[in-house]
Amino acid sequence: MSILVDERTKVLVAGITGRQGAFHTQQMLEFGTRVVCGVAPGRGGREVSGVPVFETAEDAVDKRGATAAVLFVPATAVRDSACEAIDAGLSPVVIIAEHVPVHDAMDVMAFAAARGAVVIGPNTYGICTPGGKAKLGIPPGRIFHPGPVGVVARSGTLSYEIVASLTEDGLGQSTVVGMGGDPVVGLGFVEALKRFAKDEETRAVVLVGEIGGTAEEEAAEFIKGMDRPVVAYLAGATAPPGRRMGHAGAIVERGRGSFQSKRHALEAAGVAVAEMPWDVAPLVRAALLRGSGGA
Amino acid sequence: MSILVDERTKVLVAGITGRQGAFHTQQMLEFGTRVVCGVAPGRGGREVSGVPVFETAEDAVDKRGATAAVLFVPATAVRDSACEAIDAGLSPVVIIAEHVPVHDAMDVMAFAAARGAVVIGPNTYGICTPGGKAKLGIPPGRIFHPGPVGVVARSGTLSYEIVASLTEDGLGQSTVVGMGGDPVVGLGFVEALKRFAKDEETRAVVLVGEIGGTAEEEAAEFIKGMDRPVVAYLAGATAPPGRRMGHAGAIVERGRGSFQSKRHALEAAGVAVAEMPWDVAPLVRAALLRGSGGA
Amino acid sequence: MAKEVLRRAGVPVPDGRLCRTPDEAAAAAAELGPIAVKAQVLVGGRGRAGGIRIAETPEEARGAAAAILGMDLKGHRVETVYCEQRLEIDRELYLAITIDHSARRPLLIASADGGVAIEEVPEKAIIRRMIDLPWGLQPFMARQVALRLGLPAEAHAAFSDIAGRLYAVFRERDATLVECNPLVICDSGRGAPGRLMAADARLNVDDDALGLGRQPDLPHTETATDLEKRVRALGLAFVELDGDIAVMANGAGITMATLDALQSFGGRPMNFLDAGGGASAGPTAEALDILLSTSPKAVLINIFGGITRCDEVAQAIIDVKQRRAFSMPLLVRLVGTNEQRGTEMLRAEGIAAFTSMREAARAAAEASRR
Amino acid sequence: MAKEVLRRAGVPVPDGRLCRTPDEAAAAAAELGPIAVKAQVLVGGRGRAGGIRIAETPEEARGAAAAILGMDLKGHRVETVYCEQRLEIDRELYLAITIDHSARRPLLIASADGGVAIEEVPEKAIIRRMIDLPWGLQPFMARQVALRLGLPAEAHAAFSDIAGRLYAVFRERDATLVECNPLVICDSGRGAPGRLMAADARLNVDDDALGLGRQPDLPHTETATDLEKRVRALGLAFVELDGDIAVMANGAGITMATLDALQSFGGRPMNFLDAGGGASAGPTAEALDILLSTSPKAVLINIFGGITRCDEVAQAIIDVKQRRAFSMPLLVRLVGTNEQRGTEMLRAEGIAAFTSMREAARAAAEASRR
Repeated sequence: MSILVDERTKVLVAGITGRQGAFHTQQMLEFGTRVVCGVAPGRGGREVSGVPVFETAEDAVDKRGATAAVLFVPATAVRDSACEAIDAGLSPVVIIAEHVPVHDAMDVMAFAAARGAVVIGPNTYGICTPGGKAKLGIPPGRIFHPGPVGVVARSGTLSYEIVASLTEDGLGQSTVVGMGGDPVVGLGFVEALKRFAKDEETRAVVLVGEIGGTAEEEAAEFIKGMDRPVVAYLAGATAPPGRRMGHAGAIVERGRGSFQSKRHALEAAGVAVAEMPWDVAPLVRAALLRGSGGA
Repeated sequence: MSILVDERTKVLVAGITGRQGAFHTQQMLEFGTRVVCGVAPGRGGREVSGVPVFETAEDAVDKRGATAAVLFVPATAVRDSACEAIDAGLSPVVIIAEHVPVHDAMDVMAFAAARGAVVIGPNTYGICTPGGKAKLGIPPGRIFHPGPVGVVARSGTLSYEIVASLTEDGLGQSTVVGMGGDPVVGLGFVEALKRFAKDEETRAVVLVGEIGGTAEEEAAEFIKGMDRPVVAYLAGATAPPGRRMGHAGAIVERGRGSFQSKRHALEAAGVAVAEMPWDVAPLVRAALLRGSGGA
Repeated sequence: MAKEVLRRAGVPVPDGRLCRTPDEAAAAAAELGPIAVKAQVLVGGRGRAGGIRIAETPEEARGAAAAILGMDLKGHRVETVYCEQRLEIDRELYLAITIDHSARRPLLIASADGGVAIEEVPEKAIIRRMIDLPWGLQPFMARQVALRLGLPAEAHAAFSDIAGRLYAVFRERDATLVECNPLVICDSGRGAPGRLMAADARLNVDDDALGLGRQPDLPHTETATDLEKRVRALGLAFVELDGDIAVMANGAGITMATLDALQSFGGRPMNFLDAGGGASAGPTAEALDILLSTSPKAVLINIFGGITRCDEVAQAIIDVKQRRAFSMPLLVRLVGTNEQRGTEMLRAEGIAAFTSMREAARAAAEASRR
Repeated sequence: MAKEVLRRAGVPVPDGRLCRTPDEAAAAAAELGPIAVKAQVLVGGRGRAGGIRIAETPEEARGAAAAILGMDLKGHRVETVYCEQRLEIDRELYLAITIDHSARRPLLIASADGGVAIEEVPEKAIIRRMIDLPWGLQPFMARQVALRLGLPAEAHAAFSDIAGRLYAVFRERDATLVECNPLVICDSGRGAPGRLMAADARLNVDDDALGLGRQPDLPHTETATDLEKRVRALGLAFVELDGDIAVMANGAGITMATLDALQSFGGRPMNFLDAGGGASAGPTAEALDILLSTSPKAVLINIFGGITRCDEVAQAIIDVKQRRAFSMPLLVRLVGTNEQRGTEMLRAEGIAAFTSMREAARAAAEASRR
């Protein structure tokens, strides 16, 4: 099992003829992903790594039966491309681009909500169900290994760091999903946790958060009712207030979204909060042991 | 039983302080309708026929718990007033005004669809469940009588004519609903028929249609699967093609929406189509007799 | 008019000049190349009536303008001509945005078979794309249509742009129809990839929006007889028919039903007149006044009053009868508040009064045959 | 700037004049009545620094302008003053439209307690109204807010109008915040029912929209040090801190984690530098170049390469080291494609190379203490 994507997911790649799109299509195929079609307006009829390219998502879905999409289009094209994928009935729709204007992101999320589609991102590395099942996005395939740990994260490379340490420690993953680092993103912690909570294979969840916003506090509320153990790591413990730390969301302002607020909320919900990234794997192992002992 | 409105329906009247609004509030109350509040921006705090007036629908619903709305606002105010009622959670929302711009009507219907609200009208006399249960709109209360016949109609006075003849003939009504004469209206024949088909009290349905549009043809499709008898009257048998007959919808153009097309579609669905308005009541009586004989 | 609205909305339309003299037309041709010289009058069918001529050269343009200017077209003298650039048309498409009444939404309609009326295009050659509100026409939808039209990839962006602008006009102008027919691909021969242009256009605007004054710069366009205009000026719906019984009822549906009933008894209505659901005394009297002026063989009034007071309506009818002293049979069906008093008043004045629509219609049909 | 954008969008703002001389200021006061004379410089806190003076009469305005013009405000010489009409303020309200990140929607915020920072307003005095996209702020919503604010009924329409215009600015200008604080009711004393006016305003625009060139007429406003500006010009996220270890990592989250790790080992980072998830050789070298110019006690580079080739990154680092011939300890953690080759290359050049983030952070903290 897994959440959102698996070996049955048939992937449409938007912007497949671009440099990034073409490169990662090859990477996703090598991972084992069923990339069935690409879209690139003005470039229909070509092939990229053997994947046929269409002018529109509608046409691609008609002819190749895609079920999900990953977008390698530039920030300016995200609004239209994401709405096109949603309108074509695809879900999840993974938006890789960074620097997407926040009003465009809000429009996309409203359109997705109206159509019942799941959007991941923007500004995300994507989503991966290890074991050669499905990778929609750009994370390095070698760091993943199938197993019982669900991972949901706001930041990219930090996810890789923690996933790699889980894998090194023999703790494989059910699905790893990057929410994206922007202030307005589609799938959030709570939506991901809800899905992990229903997934039979997932026996523990790692939440990788950071300062800024209130997503971790909202996650803590949900976790209170979860029966699976959750381990968290939060970046930005030492960040000075009022300075933006890269991500649009990573800023502590007016007392909201501070490290302490998040840590307290999560701990109050029974979450083991790791001090450092390398502390995550041991905490997960301990949680799994307790879980199997108790069950 | 009945559809959409009954003795539990708590009615908000928008535009209650206007001439029409005030007059019909009194009429609706005399009918037995539970008119619980009115809305009139700039006139909050007054009373009309003992009904308290509020500045906004939100405030009125908060304080008086209305469940449905009838709008006596002018055409220019319909878009905002209807969206306000829908946003306040009211349903059905009955729009009496005629001459509502069709783009405004489309906006209202889209907003209602997004919120799951039922809109009746615009350009309708409204909806009435006889027996002093609920009248939202302007039809003369004296013509109604409670009973087993559901009535749904496009045109107003023609409805009155037919309802009065049913009542004279001893055939009471479960609910009588006017769709409205505009090309874009909310509740249509099919939505009304679906509700009548599930209503225990309704044992036969009268459909009052007219030339123009394709609403009657769509109704015929639905009626094929209905187990209750339907009697129809269609106005405009002798109307010349290409001339608009009052209602924006009442025009036969390009062969669409002709009398013959509608009559054939309805008859093919097993509907008894009355030649003249005064033929409706005898046909209903015959259908009810067959129905009770067969059941 | 439609083309001018589209041009202002950024839709490419053929270039042109308004000219009042043959010399100006020649100058326009010198500037624009081959042109069509079109009489500027607000009547249809000007092409067939000789109001449009083609001119390849300035000299031909001068001649064409000289022939058209001063011409009488269906009673209108031609004061100006519009000299419009002729396009080298490679393909003619159809593109329109209208309203799907049953879906309650805007609908884009397109076809690769442009240049003819869309009714004549076979169903399978018509592309339909429903547009969700309030989202509107998104660029990807226009690309889908461009693809289904079989446009070359390099024309997709231009098509998208035009479709987006048409949709904006549709919404901002309260339109019930915005139509480019033909939308042409032209000038492909000149080495360029070809331009898209609205060679002809139509814009129908919602009467209710116009009535509320929302499009003050757009004209009301209606084809109505003088009599129809007079009655409509009272705010009543009116259509002239070719029979001999003047008819008035209150409500569009019941008015149609009254016409149907009359004909079922062998009567021939001479008009449709919907006095409105309210049926108050004032407009009823005014409308009756006008109906009487058309010299019908009989007059049938069918009022099913909701809140109307029948005695007031009866009095209004009586007032008209006394003022105009007419002789043709007047048959009135009157139901509503105080209906008994109303019918009594009418009968006292020798007016045939009924409470049954059936009897009133039958009597009117018979009266017209006398 | 914000007030000018609002004024162009039809939001009432106080009248004012830009003046370059004391005489012009006196003329402005003669025209506008009592005014505030404000130094026109792009620095905050000008009020406390003496850059704003009140003038009741033209003579006072002349004096105030003379005092302010030529003044040095935080390093900026005042060349112009803005003479702004003073309002007879009856009530100060707060009205803003911003983004609710967790709801992914616009949010209207209002309060009857205006004129102070919204953070200082008690929670129960704050009115929040979520706005659904793409529907936007509908008039009835503004009326709800006006009612909850306790505005008099005759001010509801004006409030609705202003709220609608603010929302339009918010959407059209890619704003993250449009704020009127205070929104005032003024001049009630003059017999009129009182006017609503944005006495002061703020407009924050989305950096990403600016970055894509969508608001070409709006300035990028950022408070950054010169060094921050230099690094950000490379497209990298950079913040100066007050420690002594220069830090670079690839990704915002891992960069923050690196700072946290350094401090857990007693190290003091002197910056946050996110070289981006891609971590290609070029920008890495350029950023390292700048970091070295700040004379840190140690440099820590933490690269978890996704698709990055570690040998290329190693070569880029080596090139910088050879070119600049620096002496401070350079500690590099490098993981990714060809990581073994990369670490070998670094070690051959005497650079401390790690594959563990923990060890690298610990070593950097230790190196900075030597």
